[in-house]
Amino acid sequence: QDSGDSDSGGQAASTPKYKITLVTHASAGDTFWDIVRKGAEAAAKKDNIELQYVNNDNASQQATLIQNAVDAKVDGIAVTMPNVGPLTSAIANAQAAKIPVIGLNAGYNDWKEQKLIGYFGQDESIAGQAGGQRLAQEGAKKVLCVIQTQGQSQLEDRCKAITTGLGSAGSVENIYVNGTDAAATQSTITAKLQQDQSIDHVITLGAPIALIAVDSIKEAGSSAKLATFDTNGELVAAVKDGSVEWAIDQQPYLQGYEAVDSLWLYLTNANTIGGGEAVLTGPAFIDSSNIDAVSEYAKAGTR
Amino acid sequence: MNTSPNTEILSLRDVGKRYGNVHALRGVSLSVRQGEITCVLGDNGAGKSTLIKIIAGLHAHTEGTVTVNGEEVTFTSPREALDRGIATVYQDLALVPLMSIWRNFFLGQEVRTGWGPFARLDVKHMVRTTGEELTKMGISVPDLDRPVGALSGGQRQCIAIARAIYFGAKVLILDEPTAALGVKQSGVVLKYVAKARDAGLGVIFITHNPHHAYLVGNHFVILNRGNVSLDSSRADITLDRLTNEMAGGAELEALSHELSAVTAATDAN
Amino acid sequence: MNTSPNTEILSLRDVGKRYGNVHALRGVSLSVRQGEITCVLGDNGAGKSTLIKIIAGLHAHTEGTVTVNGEEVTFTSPREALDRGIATVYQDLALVPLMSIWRNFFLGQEVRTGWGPFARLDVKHMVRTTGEELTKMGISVPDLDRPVGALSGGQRQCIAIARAIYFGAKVLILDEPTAALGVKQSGVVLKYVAKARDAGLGVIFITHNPHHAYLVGNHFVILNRGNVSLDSSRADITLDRLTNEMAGGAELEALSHELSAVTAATDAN
Amino acid sequence: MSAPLTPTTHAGGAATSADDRVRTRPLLSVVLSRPEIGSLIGAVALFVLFLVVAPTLRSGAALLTVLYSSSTIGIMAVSVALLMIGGEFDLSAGVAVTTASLTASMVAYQLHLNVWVGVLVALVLALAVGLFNGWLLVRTGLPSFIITLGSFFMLTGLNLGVTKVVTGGVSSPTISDMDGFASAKAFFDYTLPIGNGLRIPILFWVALVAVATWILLRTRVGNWVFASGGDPAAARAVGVPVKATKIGLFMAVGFTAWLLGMHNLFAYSNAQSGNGVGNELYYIIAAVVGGCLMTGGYGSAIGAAIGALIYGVVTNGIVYAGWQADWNRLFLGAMLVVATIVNLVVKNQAAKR
Amino acid sequence: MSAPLTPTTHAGGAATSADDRVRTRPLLSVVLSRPEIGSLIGAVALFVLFLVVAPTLRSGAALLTVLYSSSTIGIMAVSVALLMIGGEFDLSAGVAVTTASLTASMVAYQLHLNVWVGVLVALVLALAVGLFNGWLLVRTGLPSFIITLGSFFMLTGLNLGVTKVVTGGVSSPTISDMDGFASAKAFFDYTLPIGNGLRIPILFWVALVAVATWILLRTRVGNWVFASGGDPAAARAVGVPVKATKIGLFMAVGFTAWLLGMHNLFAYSNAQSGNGVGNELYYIIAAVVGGCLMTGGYGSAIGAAIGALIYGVVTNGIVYAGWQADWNRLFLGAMLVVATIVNLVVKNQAAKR
Ligand SMILES: Nc1ncnc2c1ncn2[C@@H]1O[C@H](COP(=O)(O)OP(=O)(O)OP(=O)(O)O)[C@@H](O)[C@H]1O
Ligand SMILES: Nc1ncnc2c1ncn2[C@@H]1O[C@H](COP(=O)(O)OP(=O)(O)OP(=O)(O)O)[C@@H](O)[C@H]1O
Ligand SMILES: [Mg+2]
Ligand SMILES: [Mg+2]
Repeated sequence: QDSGDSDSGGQAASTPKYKITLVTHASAGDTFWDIVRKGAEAAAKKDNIELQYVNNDNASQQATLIQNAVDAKVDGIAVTMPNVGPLTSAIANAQAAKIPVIGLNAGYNDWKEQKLIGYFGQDESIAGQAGGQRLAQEGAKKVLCVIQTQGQSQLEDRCKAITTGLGSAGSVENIYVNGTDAAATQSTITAKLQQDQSIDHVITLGAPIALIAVDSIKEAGSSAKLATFDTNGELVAAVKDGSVEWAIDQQPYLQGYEAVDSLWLYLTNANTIGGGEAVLTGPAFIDSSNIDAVSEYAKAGTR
Repeated sequence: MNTSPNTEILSLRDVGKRYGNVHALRGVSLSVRQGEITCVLGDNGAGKSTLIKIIAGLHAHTEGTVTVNGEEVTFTSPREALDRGIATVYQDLALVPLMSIWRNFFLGQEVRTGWGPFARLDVKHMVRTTGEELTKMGISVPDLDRPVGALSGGQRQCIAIARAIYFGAKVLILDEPTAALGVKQSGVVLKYVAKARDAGLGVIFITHNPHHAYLVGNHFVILNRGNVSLDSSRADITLDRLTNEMAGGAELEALSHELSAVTAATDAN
Repeated sequence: MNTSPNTEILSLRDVGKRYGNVHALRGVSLSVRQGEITCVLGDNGAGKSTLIKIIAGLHAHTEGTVTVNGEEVTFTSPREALDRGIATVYQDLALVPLMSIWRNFFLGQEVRTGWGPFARLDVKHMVRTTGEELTKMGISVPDLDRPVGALSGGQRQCIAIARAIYFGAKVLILDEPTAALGVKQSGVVLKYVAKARDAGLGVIFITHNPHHAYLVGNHFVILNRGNVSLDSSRADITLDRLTNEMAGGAELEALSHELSAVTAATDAN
Repeated sequence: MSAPLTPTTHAGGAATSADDRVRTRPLLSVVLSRPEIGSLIGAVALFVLFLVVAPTLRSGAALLTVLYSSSTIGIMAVSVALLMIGGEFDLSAGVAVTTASLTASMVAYQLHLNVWVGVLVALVLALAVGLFNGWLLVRTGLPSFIITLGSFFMLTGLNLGVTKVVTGGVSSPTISDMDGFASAKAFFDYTLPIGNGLRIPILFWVALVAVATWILLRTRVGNWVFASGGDPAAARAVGVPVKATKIGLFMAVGFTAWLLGMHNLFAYSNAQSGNGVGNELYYIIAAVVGGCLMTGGYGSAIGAAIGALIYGVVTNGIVYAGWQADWNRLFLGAMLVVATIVNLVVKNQAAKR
Repeated sequence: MSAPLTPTTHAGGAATSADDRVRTRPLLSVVLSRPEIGSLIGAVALFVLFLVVAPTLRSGAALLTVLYSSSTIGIMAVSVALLMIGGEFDLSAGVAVTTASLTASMVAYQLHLNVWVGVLVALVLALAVGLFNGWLLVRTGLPSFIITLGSFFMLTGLNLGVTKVVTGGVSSPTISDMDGFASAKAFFDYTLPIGNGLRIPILFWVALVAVATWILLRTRVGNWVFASGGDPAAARAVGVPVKATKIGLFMAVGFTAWLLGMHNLFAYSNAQSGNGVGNELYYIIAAVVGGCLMTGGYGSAIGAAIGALIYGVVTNGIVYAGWQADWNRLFLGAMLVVATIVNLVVKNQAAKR
């Protein structure tokens, strides 16, 4: 296994140097996307690919980024599609220019219609439902779902799916926090826990938010249990010491790696992966039972 | 109260104005007649500018009544006063510094050409007229496209005066128009004021210079701490008495004596 | 060029100033001596304010030399001029409208009490001093904590003058200080100017009123379109000639004739 | 802080009487003193820079992408610039675009109406938002920053809340199969067969700039806009309807928000309720970079267009140049400052002549 | 738009000579005309509203949460308000906080130094950022909006880029096991054993407000700040060092950014490089809601503190009230406008007396 930015990657492929662009809807400085990117870079290195990583959390700007790649006549484009509308025409332009486009992370419901050559990611509703079911098993009655960017459909979908998964076992309430301000996030979650003492589980939608929620639960004197989507180095430690019960892992490294690698395979050998179906990289649960297996990689920033 | 054969255009009865806890004007009565110049005089802070701002529609009065052509009014905006032919030169100028001279001159009274949605500013006409009017006032402004902010104090004052005179239809109000002006320009302004009077306008002329006032005025009103302390027609008053009343009589005597003593001493140097 | 027994404090040689394409001042030479008043006169836009802004350090001159106490200087900020004892009353006032009267009075020259990091404004002293100085000028300002923006034009002017006189150490520059003032206040200001002169200050006094100028001035400089057109000491000139030179002689004659004709006509009404 | 002087430099300018102190300004210097010329030179400099470092930019397709990307900022920047010249801000401009898209799509979809009905309802609503902002401003005398910040939050909340209530999700339903969609798309999202396809917002943008420039320099209303921003007290004193002018400007922002909102809707077939937040800043940036004074009374529509173009050239240019994504904001910031300094240097040079 | 008058109302106010036109103003009206009183009444009104609708808020713990949340905005709002009174903006204030956190943690971690060394280096850097902003401002005469927008983008880029280069990730490494961490945490993230724990940023905030108020009203520098914002040309003409004052104000923003950055770092043990973006607007909002004039020359530190408190009360109050989260921005916007209208009504009442 290639481990990110270290130069233990061995020999690069001897195929021609392709140019591939990875366009994501990440907001700057998000740990999750950093892992996706590391995976993509590792694959690029192995496959002798010149990778350009670009991101914008605004859908129409994201469309422009795809168009930029088309203009630059790259050899392949990997794209996340949290909101497919604005991206449609840019993707069509790419395909018209005979540039293969592959999907990752977001766009499970749309990638086929957009005629992408493949998709790597998790189905948000499957992941959310799995989370909800697990919460139900653990006896959750009142769950707080913390959304760090108000109005982002991917995040809203997760909370909705948790509701579905939880079924009649309990109820879910959403709360919005300012994801770019740790202190504000902490205060808001604290306030919610103070207001509603019946909340027995908190689920966050990103690893850094989970780490802040740990402090909130402490400060509010609540006994609520905490679970989260996604992982990072610090989160693994939190799972280890029990302050976070479990994390739903969708293996971001794998998403980035596979997207780039599949493009390379397509370009060099016309291969496609998944047999016309999405390749699911999650959900998988990380909890005290399997944490040791991933903690080393999490420290290296690849899990 | 003075009487005159001319028609009364504008009259104030017991008008008062408060700014918060300051009662700047109290029970002021005044009338402006066609073809006459009413001079308003008074110390600094006496309330002269406040008075004219009420007439010009910039501030609303808080007491008393204002009548224009026999109709009682309370102006809520200067536009209303303008529409009744009352044009004003404010002491604090009211020119927009970043706009060009000709745009300032015609601001709010733009001349247009063309029709309907294609009506556009008649720039040529406005630039020409501005140039002509300013030349008549005897000031030299090199480039009418320059922003007013780059002009000297007197030049700005001249634009404001020229504009009011050009647009004044019935009543012309001038608040210390000659304060920043040179001897020559002051003369021109006085001549203009006299001309406006002769053309049948009613004029309110505020000044600190009793000589200027006496040269053109038909009536003289002196404000003192917000009250009218003297209201007299030209026939009933001499320049000396006017000067004395303005400055507070005896006080001034002493001062001018003192001053000439000082100067004499220096001359002896 | 005039000669005088008094020490020269400030002198300008061939000073010029351009604003973009406008050559506002050209080859102006001037000197200010201890205990003397130099009056600068001239039409609107002649360059008087430009001249004093150079001396006050507000604008840098683009040509010529300025010498203070025998040392050549180019002020880059008004602070430098102030530090050499040159205090100025600007025509465009230079008061901060939102600040209170006493804060404006002492702005840039605050009086402090206490020491080190605990040095604080001596508010009591400053309020008292401001009140005293304004009372001396004969204007009544009710509440020294009120913002300057709420005062009348003349009241604001008085504050600026009182401040300059209070802080002026060597040279006092006054740009049309009496323009907005009443007869009484003008008298007070003239008296102050004379006093400052007697206390050994050099004074530059800009005015449009030849009477005021002649009452106190020792030297007279007339600017005309940026050039010095007359430079004469008091002994060499009469009030009439001064007035004539200021206004452009013949032109004024005609005008005043015309005006009195107009007025006579009205008086006959 | 010396404010630049001269809102207008065209036309006559006949001297009142010859004055030997004044040199005629060389044509070059007159041109250089126009408010937008500095930013134009900044834009050209940046463009040349990116032409050199980013070969992709030299293709027609890339130029069209840059233009299109600039136009989506530029359409709003025009009205935001007018508003800024008139002395006010509108922080709700970004979300108002989304409000327009959402309204049109949800009205048409939920009520099963022809799409054009939704489009008209959205227009009325967008104008009403502008009217509300302007009315509250002149009624209360509060700074527009506060007023429009309030309406920014309120619109953001309404966009999300109403969409959620009506559709159960955070995006409006797709309306691409509804009556009138095809014709509306043909208007609001037309692509001219020029080069790789010239998208119609570019034409909207050019037209708006032309109209706004005409209004500013050649109509009475334009005069009022400059005066209302430059010195509202003075403007009011000479009879300019300052309040009406300001309300009108806010409604102009509403109009352009509607226009852009319709383009977005028909280009994307649906609208995301969370979109648009933060874009208001880019509109303001374009206006300010293009030479509008934040304090009002000075600026031009062409300048704002150039500001939008600078934004488009830089953001796309960085991508075309293949620079590391991590650093692109650093480049963006540096270019912004450089472009404005070039602007300033040009102005100073012009003033010296 | 009539600007409120009276930056100061304390002290003497002895009349120069008795004037029968002036009534002494009733004490109530003098109090009501202070710049911050309007927002105080707005804050109290909102607070009472939420006390009624949100029972949870009545507990000490909830009050402390509100105070803490307000303090993290309020600490910055103090210096941002001073800067605004001085006539300038700082859009880089939000990310500068993150820059300080990142610098301290990375310097200490990468160079294996005592954490306090990192803290000091961060202080120097934060002040340098302020100095740079101020220097560029006075040097170029560009509007501060542009200058600090440039530095906002540049700092955002540097935060990301440098962190990535240095640590290989997008967040700084955890420094909780390093030398000096315990003592630094004990200072920057101390919790006083009052009620549920009173966190130290609240005290920092109170202290900053007190110092800023003292400086504004009782020192020479305060006078200069008001003058530099109210009329820079006039201030310069009477010898106020306008440029130095403005540079100093930018450095004050740098100082508070450092203080808050250190609190964040030691409260969360590491720093996320993308954080802080957008917060600059909340600081400006607090200052403006608290009565500072955007055009400069008027305002108070206490007002800004009240503005921050309003923000804290509303954002947390909505949560305590248990209102539907989807609509929270609508409430936020409505409350903002209401608070400011209350402010205005109070001011007008005061002026009438
Ligand atoms: N906006 C205001 N708010 C409060 N007080 C004001 C305001 N404007 C004027 N005043 C006060 O009202 C009084 C009258 O002012 P006004 O400007 O009318 O005087 P004036 O006679 O024009 O004086 P001057 O000859 O100096 O121009 C003064 O005491 C002044 O301080
Ligand atoms: N900032 C500036 N930019 C360009 N031109 C200017 C500027 N300031 C003044 N001028 C021009 O310089 C000339 C002299 O102006 P100045 O203000 O010195 O006149 P002044 O003698 O003081 O006139 P007044 O008696 O009217 O005050 C005028 O023609 C004026 O238009
Ligand atoms: Mg007056
Ligand atoms: Mg002058």
